[in-house]
Amino acid sequence: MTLLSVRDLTVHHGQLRAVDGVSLSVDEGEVLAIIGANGAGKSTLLRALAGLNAPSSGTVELAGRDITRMPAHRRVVAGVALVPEGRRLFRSLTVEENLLAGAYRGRPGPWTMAAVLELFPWMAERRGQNAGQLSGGEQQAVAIGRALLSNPDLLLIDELSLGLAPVVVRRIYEVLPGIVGAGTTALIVEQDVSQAMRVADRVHCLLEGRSVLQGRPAELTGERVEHAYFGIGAAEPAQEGRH
Amino acid sequence: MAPLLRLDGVAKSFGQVVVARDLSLSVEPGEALGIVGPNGAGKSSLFAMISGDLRPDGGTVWLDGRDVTGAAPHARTRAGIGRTFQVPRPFGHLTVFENVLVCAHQGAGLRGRQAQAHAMGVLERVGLAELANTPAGRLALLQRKRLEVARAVGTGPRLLLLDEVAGGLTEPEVAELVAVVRELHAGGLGVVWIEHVVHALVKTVGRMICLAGGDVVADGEPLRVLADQRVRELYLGAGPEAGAEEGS
Amino acid sequence: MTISHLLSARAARNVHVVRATRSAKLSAVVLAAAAAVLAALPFLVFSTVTDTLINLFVLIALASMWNLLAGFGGLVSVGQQAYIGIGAYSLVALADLGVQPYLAVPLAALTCAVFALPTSWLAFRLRGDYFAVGTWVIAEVYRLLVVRVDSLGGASGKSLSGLSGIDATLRGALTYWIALALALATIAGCYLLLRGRLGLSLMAVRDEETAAASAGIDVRRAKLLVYLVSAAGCGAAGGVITLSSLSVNPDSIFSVQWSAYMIFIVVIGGIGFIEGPLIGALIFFALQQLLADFGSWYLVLLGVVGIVAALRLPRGLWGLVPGPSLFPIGYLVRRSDGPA
Amino acid sequence: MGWVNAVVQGLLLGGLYALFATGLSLMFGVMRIVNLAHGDLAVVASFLALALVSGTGLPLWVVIVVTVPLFAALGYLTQRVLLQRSLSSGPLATLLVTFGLSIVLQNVLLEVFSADTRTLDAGAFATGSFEVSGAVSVGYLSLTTFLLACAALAGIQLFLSRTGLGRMLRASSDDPETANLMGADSRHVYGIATVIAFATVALAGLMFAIRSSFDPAIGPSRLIFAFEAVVIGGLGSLWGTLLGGMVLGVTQSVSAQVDPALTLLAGHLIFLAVLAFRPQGLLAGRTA
Repeated sequence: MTLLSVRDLTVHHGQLRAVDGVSLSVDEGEVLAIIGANGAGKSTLLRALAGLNAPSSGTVELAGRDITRMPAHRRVVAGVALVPEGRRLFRSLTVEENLLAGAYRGRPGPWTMAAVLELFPWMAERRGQNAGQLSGGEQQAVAIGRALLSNPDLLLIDELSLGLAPVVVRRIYEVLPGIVGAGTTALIVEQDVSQAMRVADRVHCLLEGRSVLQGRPAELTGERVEHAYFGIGAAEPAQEGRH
Repeated sequence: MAPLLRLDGVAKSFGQVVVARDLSLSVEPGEALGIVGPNGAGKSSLFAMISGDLRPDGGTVWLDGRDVTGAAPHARTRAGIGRTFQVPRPFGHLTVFENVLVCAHQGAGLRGRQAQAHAMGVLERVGLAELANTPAGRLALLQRKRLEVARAVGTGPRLLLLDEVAGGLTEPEVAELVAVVRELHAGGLGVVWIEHVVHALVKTVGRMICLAGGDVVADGEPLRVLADQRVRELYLGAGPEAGAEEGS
Repeated sequence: MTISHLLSARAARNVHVVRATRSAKLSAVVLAAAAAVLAALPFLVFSTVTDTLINLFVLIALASMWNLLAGFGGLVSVGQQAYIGIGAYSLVALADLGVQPYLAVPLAALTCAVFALPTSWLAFRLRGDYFAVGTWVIAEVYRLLVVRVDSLGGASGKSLSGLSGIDATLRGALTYWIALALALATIAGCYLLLRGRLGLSLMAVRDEETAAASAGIDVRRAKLLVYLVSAAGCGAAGGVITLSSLSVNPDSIFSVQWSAYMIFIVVIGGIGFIEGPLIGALIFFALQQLLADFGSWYLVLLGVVGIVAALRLPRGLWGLVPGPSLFPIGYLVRRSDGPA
Repeated sequence: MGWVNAVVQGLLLGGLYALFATGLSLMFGVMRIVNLAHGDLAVVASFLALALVSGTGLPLWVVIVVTVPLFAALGYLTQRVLLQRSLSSGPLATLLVTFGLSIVLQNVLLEVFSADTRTLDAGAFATGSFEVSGAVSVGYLSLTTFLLACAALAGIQLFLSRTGLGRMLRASSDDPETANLMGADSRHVYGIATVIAFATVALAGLMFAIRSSFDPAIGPSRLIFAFEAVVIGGLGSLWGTLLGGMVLGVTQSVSAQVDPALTLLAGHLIFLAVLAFRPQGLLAGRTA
């Protein structure tokens, strides 16, 4: 069943058309990865889905319900959570308080503090520490835990591996199946194409705000992805890629 | 002769995130250097340390054999470093012409007619002359990117720092931009260009480095750097190959 | 430098840059005529009229200075009364030393600039809103220090000496002219300052501070200069206020009410426009005259108007006016071969 | 000698300053608003209590119990109607709106109550004191005020650290957009911050009114005390504000011992000294 359905979404950043008529859909329990170079509009797309950037046109539906104009704080209640770019932990709050902030709305679901601490066991010992003192990878884990505690149906993760050491990235990706297995659908933005191809059920490639290529990793050749990523000879796959 | 720009053991980290780890590199007068690397590799921080917006934790920045590590951004501009911003930062209430003129005044130290002629010449070169009287706040993205280049050149630099000026542009626009940068470079200007649009770099620079995790991973001829296996893995991820394997 | 020569040679031939439009020349003529009429007023009308107008001129001068500071320097101060007070007391002190009070006005301005230099070192450590309140505390400190100086009259203030020999009518007219000259000088000063290379830098700093530094602008120095000029202007205004009232009282001359006046005039008129303080001062002055009988209610109204203006008219009344500026400070590029 | 006594009195007064400054600090921390009408709000509370006491004849403690929640409700309303709008009209707008509010409040009070100096009469309680030792005697009022201030601060601290809404207030102060992503409606969070600010400012205003005389124009100078306490202590830290209030109180009290005319000046000079040599405040804020 389709959980998220985005049609012809256009988002402006001032005068810049950061997202340009993107359509996509995500089924329940699926992992969709968005790839693309810097400035391709991936983050803006995710922010628009979370309700932080208002789209200029197009619609966003969550489980059949139109949420295009819903403010961010109400989307949390509706079941959307975003792990924002750069983690954005609350620096003056402790690890535990950051996690609790995610549970602010008290949406029911499988994710409890105990469940998150089971997912990331190291957090239990360091729950009293200020979030500012964590390393990048630890911050990313707390940010994911924080988002999970809102018990989302749809988890959006922006730049999951940005600035993290490969070993940390691997560890974080190891928990992804557990998250999806618990009934959460995930839409991740990933700049590391190989990672995206490994973990995602489907991949969307954005170029200059437009969706230029999409499909299952098994169906996509390296050449096509590379071309879509850099926009070299982009016209041909773009036609196939769009709905 | 001293190199135009030399970084000597520059280090910088934000908390646990290292953006420069004992980084050393130099740019000869009139050389064009391209910098590639994945997001978060420290490219923009490197620029900020060259232009003076960011103070390194350790190491030295030399310009023309002069230590400028502690110099303020405006002083470095006057000493010959012109930079663009990745996200354009126009002076919104000033016209396009005034945006460049103020750089000619304060950066290049020109006055009166001379400054005006210089500013106008720069605008002609980057293709903004028609928009000279338009308030910069009303420009579209491509024009803003051009204005960034125009302002940097307007300061009369000997070293031009370009930060992803081709991002978000269409192919013909990128080609136009490449032509502009090539001409400026041909006129004797040193260029350091951070860019994700790799083919634009390949057409322009004579040397390329790849940064990752605050380290120089590869340094040399652009095509050779791009062919480097480590660069491909870091920069593109091993993605296409992995995808192809699974597909076949 | 070769690049510069290469580029400018290509462009220079068929381009020229103009600074003023025809409408601006017209407005210059109108303004000059208005100034001439105003200057002739003491010969034409009763002194009650000119005495009231002194008030208007002081408001124009103060508002222009605040506009320069906040609208062009980005320094939102609530403490400019420090310099009004220092200017006023400088005038009184200089008169005591035997300096002719009228000639002491520029010296009072200079004194304020001198005081502003060390003060800026402290005030510039605060940013944004905290700068605003910090400058206010500094003004309070100056008031409390002045009150402690017995030779300046302590808490009860002091009257101005050195004018007793002059006929009252002539004295009124001279004060009027000085006030008019001050208002014209602050407007002309702002215009010339902003029209020059420095003005362009200031506007760049106002729009984008980081990019301004990369353009080669010494941001701190630019702000300091604006702060000093504004302090000097407010000091001269403080001197004129004292010339008009013939005495100085620490509580009223260092009152935060002055800041309230300046801010409302500029906000209502239009912040960041040279015309703003002029329009705002006229409106403020008219309200003051119309509502004088209603006591404090006019200040209540003023507060409400200020709040509404801040919420609904971020560019003030002048921002609503279409068409060219009365004081062109920009550059207009004309190309003989293409569209202008 | 009165030095020890002066320090004790200063510390007690500092508690009141801290209570008074808390609202200013909180509104800045959460909304980045420097409320220039903060001092005037305290004065409005004083006059409101005065009018209630003389109008209804109710005992003072009842009036206090009525005024504080009334102000809290007024706070929520002010935020939603006035301040929220100014937040979206640019950085200068909040400053201008609160400054305009300050002018309006001062002059309405002036018209309604005249410029006369008033006091809120609390009878023998306000003047009574007990002796701790030979040199130190503590007024019942001073001590009550201090204890009340500490209780209020502790209550706020508990609210901020133990409740979900309180955490959201702190989270919003760190990063309002991400707090939004946690499901916090920023308008409501800001409303709550303003409620706390208005309630504490009313309580502090009433205490000021019992301690010393007031008039419609005294608000701005009171604002300066609050501002100084906040900056001396360090932005964004509740305990820093308490420390700042005490430093200010002790400075004023001790310098008054030297020369009563020095009271205000000494406080300002301490503030400027902190500004010059430790601009981040004595206890640097936890929000860097």
